[in-house]
Amino acid sequence: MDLFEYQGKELLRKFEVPVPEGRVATNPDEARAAAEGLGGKVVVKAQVQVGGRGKAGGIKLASNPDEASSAAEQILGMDIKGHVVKRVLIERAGIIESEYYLSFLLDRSERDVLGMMSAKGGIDIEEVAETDPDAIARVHIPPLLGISDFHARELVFGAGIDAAARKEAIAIIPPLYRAFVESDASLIEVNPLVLMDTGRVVALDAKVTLDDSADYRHPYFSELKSAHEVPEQERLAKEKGLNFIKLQGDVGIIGNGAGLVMSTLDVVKAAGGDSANFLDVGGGAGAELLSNALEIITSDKAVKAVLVNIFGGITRCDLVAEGIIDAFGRLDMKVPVVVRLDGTNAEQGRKMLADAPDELLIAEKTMLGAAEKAVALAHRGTD
Amino acid sequence: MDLFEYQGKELLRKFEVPVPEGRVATNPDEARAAAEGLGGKVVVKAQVQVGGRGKAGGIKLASNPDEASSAAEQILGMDIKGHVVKRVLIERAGIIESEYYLSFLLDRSERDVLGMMSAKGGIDIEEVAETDPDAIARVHIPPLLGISDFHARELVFGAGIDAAARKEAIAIIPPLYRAFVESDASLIEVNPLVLMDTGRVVALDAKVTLDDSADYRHPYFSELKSAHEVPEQERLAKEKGLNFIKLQGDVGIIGNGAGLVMSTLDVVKAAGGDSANFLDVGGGAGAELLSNALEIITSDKAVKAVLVNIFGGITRCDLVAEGIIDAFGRLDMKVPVVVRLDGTNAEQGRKMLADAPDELLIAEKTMLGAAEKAVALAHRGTD
Amino acid sequence: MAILIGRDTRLVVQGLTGREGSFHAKRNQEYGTDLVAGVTPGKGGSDVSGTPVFDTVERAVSETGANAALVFVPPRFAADAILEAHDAGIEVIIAVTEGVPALDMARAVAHVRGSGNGVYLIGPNCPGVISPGLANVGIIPGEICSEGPVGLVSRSGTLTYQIVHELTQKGVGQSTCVGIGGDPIPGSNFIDILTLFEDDQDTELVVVVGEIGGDAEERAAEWSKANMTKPIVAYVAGLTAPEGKRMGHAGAIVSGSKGTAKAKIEALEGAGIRVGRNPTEVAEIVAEIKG
Amino acid sequence: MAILIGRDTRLVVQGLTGREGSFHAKRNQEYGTDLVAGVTPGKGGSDVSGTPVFDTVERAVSETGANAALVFVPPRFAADAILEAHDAGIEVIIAVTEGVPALDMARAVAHVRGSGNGVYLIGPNCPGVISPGLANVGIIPGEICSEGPVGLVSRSGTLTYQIVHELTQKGVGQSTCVGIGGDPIPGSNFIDILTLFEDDQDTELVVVVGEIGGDAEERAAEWSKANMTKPIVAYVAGLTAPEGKRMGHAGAIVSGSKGTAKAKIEALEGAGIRVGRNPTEVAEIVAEIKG
Repeated sequence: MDLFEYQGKELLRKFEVPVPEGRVATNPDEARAAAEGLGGKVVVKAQVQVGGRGKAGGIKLASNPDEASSAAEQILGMDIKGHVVKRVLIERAGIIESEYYLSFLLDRSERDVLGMMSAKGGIDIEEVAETDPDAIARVHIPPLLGISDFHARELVFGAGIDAAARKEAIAIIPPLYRAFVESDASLIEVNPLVLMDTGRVVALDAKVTLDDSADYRHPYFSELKSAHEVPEQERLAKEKGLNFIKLQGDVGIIGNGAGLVMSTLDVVKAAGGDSANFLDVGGGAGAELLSNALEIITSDKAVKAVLVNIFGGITRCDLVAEGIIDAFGRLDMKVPVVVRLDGTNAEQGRKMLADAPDELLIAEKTMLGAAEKAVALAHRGTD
Repeated sequence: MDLFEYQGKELLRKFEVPVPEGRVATNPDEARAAAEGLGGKVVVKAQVQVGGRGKAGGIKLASNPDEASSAAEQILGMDIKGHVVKRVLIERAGIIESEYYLSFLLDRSERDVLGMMSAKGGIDIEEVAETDPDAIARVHIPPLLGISDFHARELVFGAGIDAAARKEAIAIIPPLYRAFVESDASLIEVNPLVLMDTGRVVALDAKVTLDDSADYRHPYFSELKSAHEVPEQERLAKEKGLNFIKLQGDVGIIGNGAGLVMSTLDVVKAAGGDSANFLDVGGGAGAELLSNALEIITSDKAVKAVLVNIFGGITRCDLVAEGIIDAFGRLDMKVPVVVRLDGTNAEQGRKMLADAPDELLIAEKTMLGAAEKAVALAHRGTD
Repeated sequence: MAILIGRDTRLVVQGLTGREGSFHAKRNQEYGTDLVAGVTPGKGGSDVSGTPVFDTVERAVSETGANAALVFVPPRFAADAILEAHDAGIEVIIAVTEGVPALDMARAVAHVRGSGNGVYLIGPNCPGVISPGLANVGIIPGEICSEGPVGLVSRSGTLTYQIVHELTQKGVGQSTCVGIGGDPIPGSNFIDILTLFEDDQDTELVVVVGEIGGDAEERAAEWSKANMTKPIVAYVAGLTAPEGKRMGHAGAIVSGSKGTAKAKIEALEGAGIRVGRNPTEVAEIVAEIKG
Repeated sequence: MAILIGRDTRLVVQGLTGREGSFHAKRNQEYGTDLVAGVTPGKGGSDVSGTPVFDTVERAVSETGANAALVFVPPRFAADAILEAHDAGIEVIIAVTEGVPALDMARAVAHVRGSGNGVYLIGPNCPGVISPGLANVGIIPGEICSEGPVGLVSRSGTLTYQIVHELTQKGVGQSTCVGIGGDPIPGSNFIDILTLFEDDQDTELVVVVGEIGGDAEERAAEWSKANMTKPIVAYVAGLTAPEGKRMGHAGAIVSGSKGTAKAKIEALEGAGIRVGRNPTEVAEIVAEIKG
């Protein structure tokens, strides 16, 4: 889960990483009140999970509560790269001396946590990585040892952070790492980390991604999630335990295992079709899950045909067949469903489907054959 | 530092290791009030840092506040193996089903933390180790990984703890380990850990030793220490930064480094003498420290001669000499001081002593020679 | 010989008494795997269809000589189970469990790899390992496999089955199929397994099955160019996949790659590795190379 | 050749700008040790009597090729300094600092030893290492040493000096003298150093200096019996020492020994090792063996 900026900063504050004082507002009046509460100049920032909000006009300076209110009015409801702004963060403004970059992230290749710091902050770090790779200090934190002060020093001295900011920058790094580990984050990116004219070093932005697998030990995260809006179909799918992403095509896809589903999207494309979704029922799916998956897919009117591509391992094809038959029984099925079953109990599953004939239920033997059939059926429907 | 039982239990309670409800009393009235507060039967336990208090009559059961008061009266002031009882711990009494043994300690050889558990609790674990070593389950906790649940299971199943106590016993072990690590302990011994008739598993006793080197990160420990009484001479020595232990002989000893001082005690003994103390000035001792050391040693009237045995490394012999000369100047020195200097700046130090002649200040060239001289002088004084 | 598991494998299943654990353990046993023990704390002394159950892996090892463990416990207990198996002296640990927190795995993997005793950890979130005709540990359906000279290593479970299935249908058997799992912190990666295949005399060719995300395929490509003498055929799923969840900009920087299927395919082909466009084509290329 | 330090030693001193650090670094340099750098965070770019100071050990290593570190920082920063030296690629780390929390050391030692890259950590709370005539790293007074064939390893600082002094006075020189320190969790123990001496062609005989507490002497005795071909002469301080602070009953159980000098002397003599009753006698026995 990606957090909004204000949520990321709340999380950093818990671990005593300094962030600017700020309040969230969902309408101009709240923004005015927030600015009054903070006093002085404030910044009004769109809360969206996409980069480039500054260029899009999503960040405005306000000298007084009236200006804050009207800035909020302009920003709220704005569409930034497809994200509609529902909240603004009002923060006390200050004078920035320098901007730096600081992040921790899970390094899949080294199987540890990588810390990165640069004196070139406030800009796209990918750009820095390409144009001036030596400007980024990188320090790997061994997962068992955890962070030690020298890691912080290597980042700060390695990045060439200004002498005036060094002490506080070094002090911020261990708590930031603890925030990462104790929140089960996979990314915490502070860009920019700033040196204020007051001499304080503060996280001016915070991009935090949390590991969903660890939700169970962070009851607090469900609160954070409640602020995230999810499309109805995705929300339903998630509730049912399905991994679903909406796409723009007309062939509905159900498969087991992310790799096989991705491969299915690829072969549908290669067969001249376009998938309507990505849907992974996961490992060990039972009949009910399959039936629910079919219900969710076929609830999308754009779907002209469905391709069910299952290779059973922990998943049993007999249960898959049972779920499909159940869906055909309880739903008013309007589109053809092409089913390809292989693996654990596949023969049993195929036999169950053969024993419950329906003209919209088409069994295919191979993955490529099933994809071609589904694409052909979807096209026939639209022709 | 060794904690009193009640302090050890306070510490365990902080880490959510279950201990019996209890209160400390320093007089019979407090004991009565404590028993009233707790209600029902209570146990009154002498708080001393020595084993065998049970056999010595230092633990008494009381059915009501009056009995608790009179038990406290009997126990307070009792001398248990040289330890005078200043406090009693009043705890709610319960019915014990089984007694176990559980401990964590620093394992010097394996350089990790060793967990030990036995179903044979409540008795001297050394005895169990000798008569039935297989009755003790041992699990090494890797310092970087820390404790994992399986360590707890290996201890509990390995020790053959009763099925009725297993779940709670397993649950107690990780917090006990955290108490060990987060308090910088070198030993936490719970003997017995008991299964009550209520089904609860509780630490009925707690022996905790803390690592003095880590005091700086546990400000709370200074409170604990204030309850410990230290003989005047030792307290003074500690205040001055000296590592001092009182012994029963008449040759005062000052040396640098625990090994050299121990070796000095050995050669004094071999020369027919008995040391009055162990005093290690540590590494890098300056003139003031030496002067203070001489003052503390000679304040003991039993001391008939002093042996200063210094081999300079980080310690500089010139500063040692300066300290000795200073002590001779400001104290009314009554006993002979035999000085042997070698190592860093030794010649300079020897010259300084030679330049400040005093009939009670005797320089010797070798450690054995100095020991023999000091013993001879001490004996002359007593003959 | 095969790699990781074979005739000498003596398997203990952690979570044997669970529904999925007992189902798949039985299938592994029916395949011919020497299932010697199960572990479920508190159920020591009982048995599951004749397989003795112990309270700890340590006890299972000392009583039965188990040398491989299959981890089938819920996600929140998985890292602990892996550590327990490791510390009890198990040599090959295969963790099927899905949804294990990444930082739990980072710590467990660091402990297992850092101990320097050559223990292999496969998974988590993986389908397991099968050496056709010898042993099957995990959830890969044994009936789709056949004995032969092709090693297979894959980040994806069901894609593994698909490709193994296609190979078998083309008459190309497998030495060992290893599902390393698709989690962010895998116990073993492509290079770990390729190293074993390179040294395995029963393996003549290796199929590498990758997918979008991370840079494991790119690293494997680079490593293989320098270290593999045996031919490799690859597949990468996700050419048309939605961008889905990204790890932010920093993710891409670390890997030095965008993590896209296109970038991976380019890296593999750049290292002289043939890449199939779909599972069927992979099997065709393998059959072609094998003659 | 000597062990641990010698002509190839390129020394960085962590805490060079401190009072004690600069004093002893200068003495080491005067002895002939190749002092190449100091490290004090925030003082990078300055120098101490011509020796360049860096902000991090990493920088010191990359700029000067330092391969040995002397840790002279306050106790609460010592474990961090050791870890920094290790991760920067230093091969021999000698920590003089006294009063380092034992659990800090347990973690640091586990990291250093667990990394498997053969780094030696000596100390903490140790006097250092001297290879007479070649290099001196730490606080052992160089002037009491002389070149020769006797290796010495000791848990006690000043006792080391005493015995080295007696050896030198008897005309018996030393290959290397290693003070491993008396802390509960030492970076290296007797066995680690005896292993090096056994393999060192410049060492013909080893003196082991122990003291009460723990069971390092007993373990060394047992190990030596099986692994050392070179003669050992030992000394154990504390025969008449007060019991002092004990680690409770559990301490004795772990070690399988009471930790007394008597028990240690018996173990050593039981392994065929001659034990001197005082430092002078140790030197006499060594002189006798050397002929």
